[in-house]
Amino acid sequence: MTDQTATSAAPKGSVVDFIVKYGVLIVFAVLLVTFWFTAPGFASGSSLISIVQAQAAAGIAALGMTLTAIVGDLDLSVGATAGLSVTVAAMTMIQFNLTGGTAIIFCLIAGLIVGGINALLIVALKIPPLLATLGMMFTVAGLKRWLVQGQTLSSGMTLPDGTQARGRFTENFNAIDGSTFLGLPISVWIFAIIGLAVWVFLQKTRFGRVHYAVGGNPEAARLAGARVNRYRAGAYIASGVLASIAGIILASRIRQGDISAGDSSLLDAVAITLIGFAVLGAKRPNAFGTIVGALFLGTVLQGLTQLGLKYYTQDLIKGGVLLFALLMSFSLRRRARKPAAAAAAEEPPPDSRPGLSADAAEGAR
Amino acid sequence: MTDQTATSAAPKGSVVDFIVKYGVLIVFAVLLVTFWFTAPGFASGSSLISIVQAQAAAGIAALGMTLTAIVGDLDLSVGATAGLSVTVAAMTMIQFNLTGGTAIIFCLIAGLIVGGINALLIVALKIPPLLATLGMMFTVAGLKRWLVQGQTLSSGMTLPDGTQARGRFTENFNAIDGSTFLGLPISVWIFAIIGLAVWVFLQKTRFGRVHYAVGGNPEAARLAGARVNRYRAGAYIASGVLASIAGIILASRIRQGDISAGDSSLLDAVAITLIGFAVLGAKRPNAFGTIVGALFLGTVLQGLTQLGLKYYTQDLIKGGVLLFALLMSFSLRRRARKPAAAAAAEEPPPDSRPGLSADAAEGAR
Amino acid sequence: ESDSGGGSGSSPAAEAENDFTLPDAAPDGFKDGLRVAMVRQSGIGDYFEQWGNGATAQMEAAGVTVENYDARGDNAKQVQMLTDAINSEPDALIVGWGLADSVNPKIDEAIEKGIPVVVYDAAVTNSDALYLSQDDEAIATLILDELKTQNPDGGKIGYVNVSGIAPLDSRDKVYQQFLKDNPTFSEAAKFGKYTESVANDTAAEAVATFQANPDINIVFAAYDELAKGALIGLRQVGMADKVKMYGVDISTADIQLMTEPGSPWVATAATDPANVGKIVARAAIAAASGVDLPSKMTIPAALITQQMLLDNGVTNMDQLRAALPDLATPEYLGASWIPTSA
Amino acid sequence: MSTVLELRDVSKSFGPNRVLRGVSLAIDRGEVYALMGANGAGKSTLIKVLAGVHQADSGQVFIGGGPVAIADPLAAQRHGIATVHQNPNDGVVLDMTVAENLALDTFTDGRSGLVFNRAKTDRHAHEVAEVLGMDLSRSMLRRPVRDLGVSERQLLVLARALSRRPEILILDEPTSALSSEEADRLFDLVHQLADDGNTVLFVSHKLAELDKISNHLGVLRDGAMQGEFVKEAGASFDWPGVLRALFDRAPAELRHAEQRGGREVLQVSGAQVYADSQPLDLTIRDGEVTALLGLLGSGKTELLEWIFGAGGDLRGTVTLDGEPYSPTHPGEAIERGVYLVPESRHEQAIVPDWSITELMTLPFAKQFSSGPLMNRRKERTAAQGMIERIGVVTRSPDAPIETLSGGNQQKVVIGRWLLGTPKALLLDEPFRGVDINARHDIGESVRELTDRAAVLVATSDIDEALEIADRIVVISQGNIVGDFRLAEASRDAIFEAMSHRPSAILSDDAAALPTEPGESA
Ligand SMILES: Nc1ncnc2c1ncn2[C@@H]1O[C@H](COP(=O)(O)OP(=O)(O)OP(=O)(O)O)[C@@H](O)[C@H]1O
Ligand SMILES: Nc1ncnc2c1ncn2[C@@H]1O[C@H](COP(=O)(O)OP(=O)(O)OP(=O)(O)O)[C@@H](O)[C@H]1O
Ligand SMILES: [Mg+2]
Ligand SMILES: [Mg+2]
Repeated sequence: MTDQTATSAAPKGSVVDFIVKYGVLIVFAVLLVTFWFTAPGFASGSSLISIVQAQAAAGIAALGMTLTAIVGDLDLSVGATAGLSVTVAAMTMIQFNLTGGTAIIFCLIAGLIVGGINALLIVALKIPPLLATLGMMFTVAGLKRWLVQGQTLSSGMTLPDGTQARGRFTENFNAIDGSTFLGLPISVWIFAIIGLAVWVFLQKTRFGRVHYAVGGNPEAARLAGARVNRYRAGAYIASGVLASIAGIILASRIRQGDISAGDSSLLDAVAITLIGFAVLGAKRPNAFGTIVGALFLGTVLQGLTQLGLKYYTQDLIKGGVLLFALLMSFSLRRRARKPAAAAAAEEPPPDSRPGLSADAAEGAR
Repeated sequence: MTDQTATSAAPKGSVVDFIVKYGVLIVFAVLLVTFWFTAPGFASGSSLISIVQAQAAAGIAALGMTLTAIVGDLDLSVGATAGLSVTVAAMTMIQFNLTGGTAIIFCLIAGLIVGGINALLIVALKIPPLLATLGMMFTVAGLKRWLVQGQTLSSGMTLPDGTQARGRFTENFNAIDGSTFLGLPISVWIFAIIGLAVWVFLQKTRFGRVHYAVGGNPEAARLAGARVNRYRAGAYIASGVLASIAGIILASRIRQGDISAGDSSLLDAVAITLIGFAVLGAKRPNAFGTIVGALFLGTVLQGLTQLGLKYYTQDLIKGGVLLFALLMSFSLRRRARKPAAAAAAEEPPPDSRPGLSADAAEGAR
Repeated sequence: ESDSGGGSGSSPAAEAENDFTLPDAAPDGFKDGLRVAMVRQSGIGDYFEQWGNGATAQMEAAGVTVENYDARGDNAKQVQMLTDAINSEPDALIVGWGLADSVNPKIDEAIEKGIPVVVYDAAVTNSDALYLSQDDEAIATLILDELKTQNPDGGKIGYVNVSGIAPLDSRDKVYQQFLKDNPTFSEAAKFGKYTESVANDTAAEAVATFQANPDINIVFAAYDELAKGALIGLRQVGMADKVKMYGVDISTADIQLMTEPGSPWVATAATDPANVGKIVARAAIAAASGVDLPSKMTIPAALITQQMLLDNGVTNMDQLRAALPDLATPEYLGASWIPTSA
Repeated sequence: MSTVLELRDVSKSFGPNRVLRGVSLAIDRGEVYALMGANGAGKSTLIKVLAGVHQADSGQVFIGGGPVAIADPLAAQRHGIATVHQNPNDGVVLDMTVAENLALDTFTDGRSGLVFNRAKTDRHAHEVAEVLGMDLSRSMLRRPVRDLGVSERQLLVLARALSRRPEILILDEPTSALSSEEADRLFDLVHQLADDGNTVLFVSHKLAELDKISNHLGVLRDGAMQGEFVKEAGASFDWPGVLRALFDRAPAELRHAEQRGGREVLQVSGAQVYADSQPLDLTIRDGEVTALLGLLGSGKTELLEWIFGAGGDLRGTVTLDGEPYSPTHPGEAIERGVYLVPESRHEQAIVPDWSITELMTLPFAKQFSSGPLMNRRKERTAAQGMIERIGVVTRSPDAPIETLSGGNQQKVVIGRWLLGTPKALLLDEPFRGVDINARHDIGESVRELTDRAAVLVATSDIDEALEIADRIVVISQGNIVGDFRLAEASRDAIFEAMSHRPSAILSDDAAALPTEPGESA
């Protein structure tokens, strides 16, 4: 759908339209090439792979956030949920000395529960999505620390009850981020598969179309016979589960408990999702854009690090690049004039999302 | 206006309506009383004052965020801007050895510039507010650290150019958070005055009326003669300036160029603003709600600390309280009838804000 | 020092060999174009900035190229960066802080690839790596002894610390023991908040806590960002004059706070982060040059009192180094063939 | 003939507001049942009950003789009911393409298979579009509906409803946004459906089209049936009777004496509406009402919005009372006394959740404030006065605007300009979805205004024009093609002039319903 509507922004084939559509991708390509020739160590397959690997967790969380952003609003609880699942994994394997498989199941259940509560709050209890997930963010972040009394669970440590933690992260669990399959880390495979799945779901299935319809105009979708609430609830539950998967990847990377894990994932996921708005001139959340956004961000970070820039210089540049990408895809639209009828009947979808408010702004001078 | 329309949510005088309207305030009152009798040291004027003082910075930032949330979207750059102004204050007084007055002026200018750029990006360049301010957040955060090479500026330190920083935070600058006037810290006075000003502006002046119109339906406001873009730009500029004032208070509290200052203000401000939605059943950003939200959060924090709860327990409870307040004000609305068109032709304001998307949700069930 | 959250796992069995010295003559391995990758988990506060600057300065002085990776407190990112660093095949690898179980697999991997590793303040298990650390037990003991001598007849302590962060946890152990051994001292309250801006957020808690416990007359803060927060709290509730504060770590910023008129911060135990960074750097250079290093060394800490700062008119780190020679230790892992930086 | 749809004693209240008070009616197979009612009579509510949007508080619905419970829109569909609601925007997703909007129902239909690529979507879209005989270019299929006009949106929704070949089709004021020729195409299809033995419930305010389409008419007033009327095909309903039933009083005199215009207030010269149209000159006097008559897309809105400083640049010049006048923003126009009542109330005039008072005083906030502070009492009294003057039906000036029915909302939107000091008042389609009585009330207050200001009414309905205007200017394709005094204005002459443009998305080949039920799915 995104690629279908993109063309509407400007007269077909115009330069403006081209840039609106490919702006981000072009910047991305330019950056890749630049780093390839300037950043020491960047020009290698392993380096490119580790870009994807680095973004796998945040990217998966962002994919969940994308699903919610379409039908509701950004899910602010993904970071906390990822962190929770790191803690759950650590408790399962280190504190209770259970297998990696069990840990994975517990993590997924944790994500399912958080997502379910979000869905309950938003769909059944009618709390505005942004508020509900913000509340859950605080609660889950608190819960995750409370579970371990703010301690870092690591094998051999003395537990609050005085006993010693016997267990440790199992080999097969560590393998998730540690081992490769066909030359690619398993975590990268997971990211790729989930990304593909979400993309197919949104772009190629009728459920995906309905999902967008529900986001675009719940009333219309409902009158067309869509079970609006199921889609909204589904999105938040999926987001919770995806966040917990992101947490599993983080855990298998950290290989022990870490109370601060996941905290940084939230802003990354938000940035990734929002960059996705600008990809292919979609101006709405979309799977392809989110995936590109993840790689885009990862490339910038990796390249700048390998150029030896200080973290604060990186933040500066990261922000600049983000703004630049935005300018390319949103600011050029003005010249593309809408037909008057559009102006006459201008009106946003009931559930207009942040990224879309630009249209409304355009309506009024 | 908010308090006027709140009644429309439910038949006048019904219990539901009462709770919808006063839910948060009731919880707030209950908490105050509970802490008053249970938390050691809470039951004292000085304790209450320090609640306000602790929230002054975040509260002022949240007031700016409220202005932007009405006509656009949450301003995500307030935290970074506050931090920037801490750094600017430190550089002015410590590095360049200038007076506190100069520092304040420079801080305000910094805020003005950031706000101006936000306004430019959003109004002139048509970037969706949330995206634009997110980009600015990264950029400004980077800039702030870059200015001081990630070091805390403190008098006596050796500057990059090898010379020694001679200056120090001046007495009158430190007085902002350090000294009291009529028994109240000056920072509290600043918060009170700004809060009052924003409230009067939004609720009592014709400009505030138009401001809400611009947020409610930009096109309708424009066709009623409102200079929509001026209001949108004004909001973001004001937000930048208010954030810098928040930064000034932080600076005079920390008395050093703490680079991490302000980073945590963002989420606090967001929480405060969103809690504000629920106050008096406004369901939209509003000054009074934001002020209550600030005190509400501060009280919870202070009370729990004095009850000796660890900070990870506090997050848990903070989140719970937030969710509870939300439930009270949003979930009870179902029984309360919505006005005709709201249900018939479900169409929230073109520029609908996160908090309002609940309406859309309700339209489709 | 800091957060970081180092590995609380069993720290190396090996005994510290602090008398180890480098060969007088430059080994053949010491040539131009050496590359050292420095991967820090790092954290919030000045300590890390000074530490990094010290290390970088020392290596550049010796003509070594530094590849700087800074995970800014994100453990997962640090692991990722270690992967990148190892891929770039440096002549030596510095690992600063980090969770034991997170970094150890990577350290082993590096050593298998023949990259010598110098670890600072992360519980390393591989005895082929050099484990350097400031001795947190020693630091805590040092400052608590001072606390005891300055308050012979005990007192009520406001304890500022957060759990889950290795160096802070090990200091906590010492503190808990101290409470057991000295019944005249009692803990009135514990607080401290670890967020993006520690000082400011801890301040709010400090205010609340001091109002709840006005009888506190001693404050012990486990690292300087926490100390800053407590200081703001004391100032705001006006208890600064009747409370003595003891902290850990030192920086120009801390010196200023300690020497402010009427500052309750009377003593701190610390190593000079820049100096520590330099030591780690020298170790890395030696390792890169093929010197065989021991598997554990600890860096001594010094006690810095408010009195001493005021007497010597110390206003910044440089002056402190001059006034307190123990802080700078050029001989420690130093050698004629390693040019030192200013 | 057997009864297909029957309502027995259906009631529905919204809070204190009893909207439906025991409505009963029965519709036979193959019948087109016309439902009339003043604004706020409860027509849309009745329809929403049938469509499963609202649940009746009491009463029963029978379909094919059996009692049914219509819990939600899906249930309604399962009973073979297809509904086109009053507001076309309830039926479309603005940010999805025309193709996707046409195919919306198939997306929610399990039988249509899981995978949906563009080709498949387009195929379904075409099947649906053919029903109304739309020819859709690829680029049209790709346009987001946001870029379409109200009428085009309405056509999409109609096509979707018709393509289902519902046994019971419900249309709520479907023609209010359509051009006459688009409407005719709709009537053909409705007749086809009925002839095939299906049933249609048709809501409208337009007498002429009800004569065309239906032989059985029910009148709803204040939520109760006020009587039913039957006529022979081709004949005409007993309108005086109907209107008496509509508003328990005889309707006001439709015709009025022509007034001669006075001063030239607004002079437009050299304005070019569309790239392919001629520059046009237009002079508007006070003392008379000028109607700008043209089909959808003839450029009325463009012209009005430009004069108001709200639209694009038509590269012409305007003088106001002889003075040069070129507003760059509506604000300037308002300061100069030029006011516009925009075309689509909901998107362009109403601020959600606002009270009548606040909405009325918005453009003149300054005059209702002392210094910067709003004067609540002053604005409330002013609003109260205006509510009485133009006869808005509401419980109080503080009532949220959305609790009013369409017609009353329109009165508020027009009345607020009378709070100012108008030199020229421009109204774009002021009578859309407004019942006859409200139309008269509005017409009167507008005509009263002519002694102080010039009035220009843009409309696409010739009857509206004849009813309100003293002078009728006909516009087509952005060109002025006729200028009549009311006296000399004959329908034929006007129709002649209005030579309509082909609708943006209707092709000329005749419409055809799918022969197989649900074929399009
Ligand atoms: N969801 C609702 N909540 C409260 N009141 C409502 C609601 N929907 C309709 N009403 C009220 O019910 C009455 C009838 O509304 P309805 O839309 O059915 O009238 P109508 O006959 O369709 O008028 P119009 O011809 O203008 O469309 C109006 O007074 C309206 O204010
Ligand atoms: N000749 C033309 N060239 C370009 N666009 C046209 C032309 N004719 C009509 N349109 C389009 O038709 C749509 C309707 O235009 P507009 O709203 O001004 O017509 P109108 O006379 O106001 O009709 P209505 O007010 O009944 O919708 C607009 O999108 C306009 O751009
Ligand atoms: Mg209706
Ligand atoms: Mg028009």
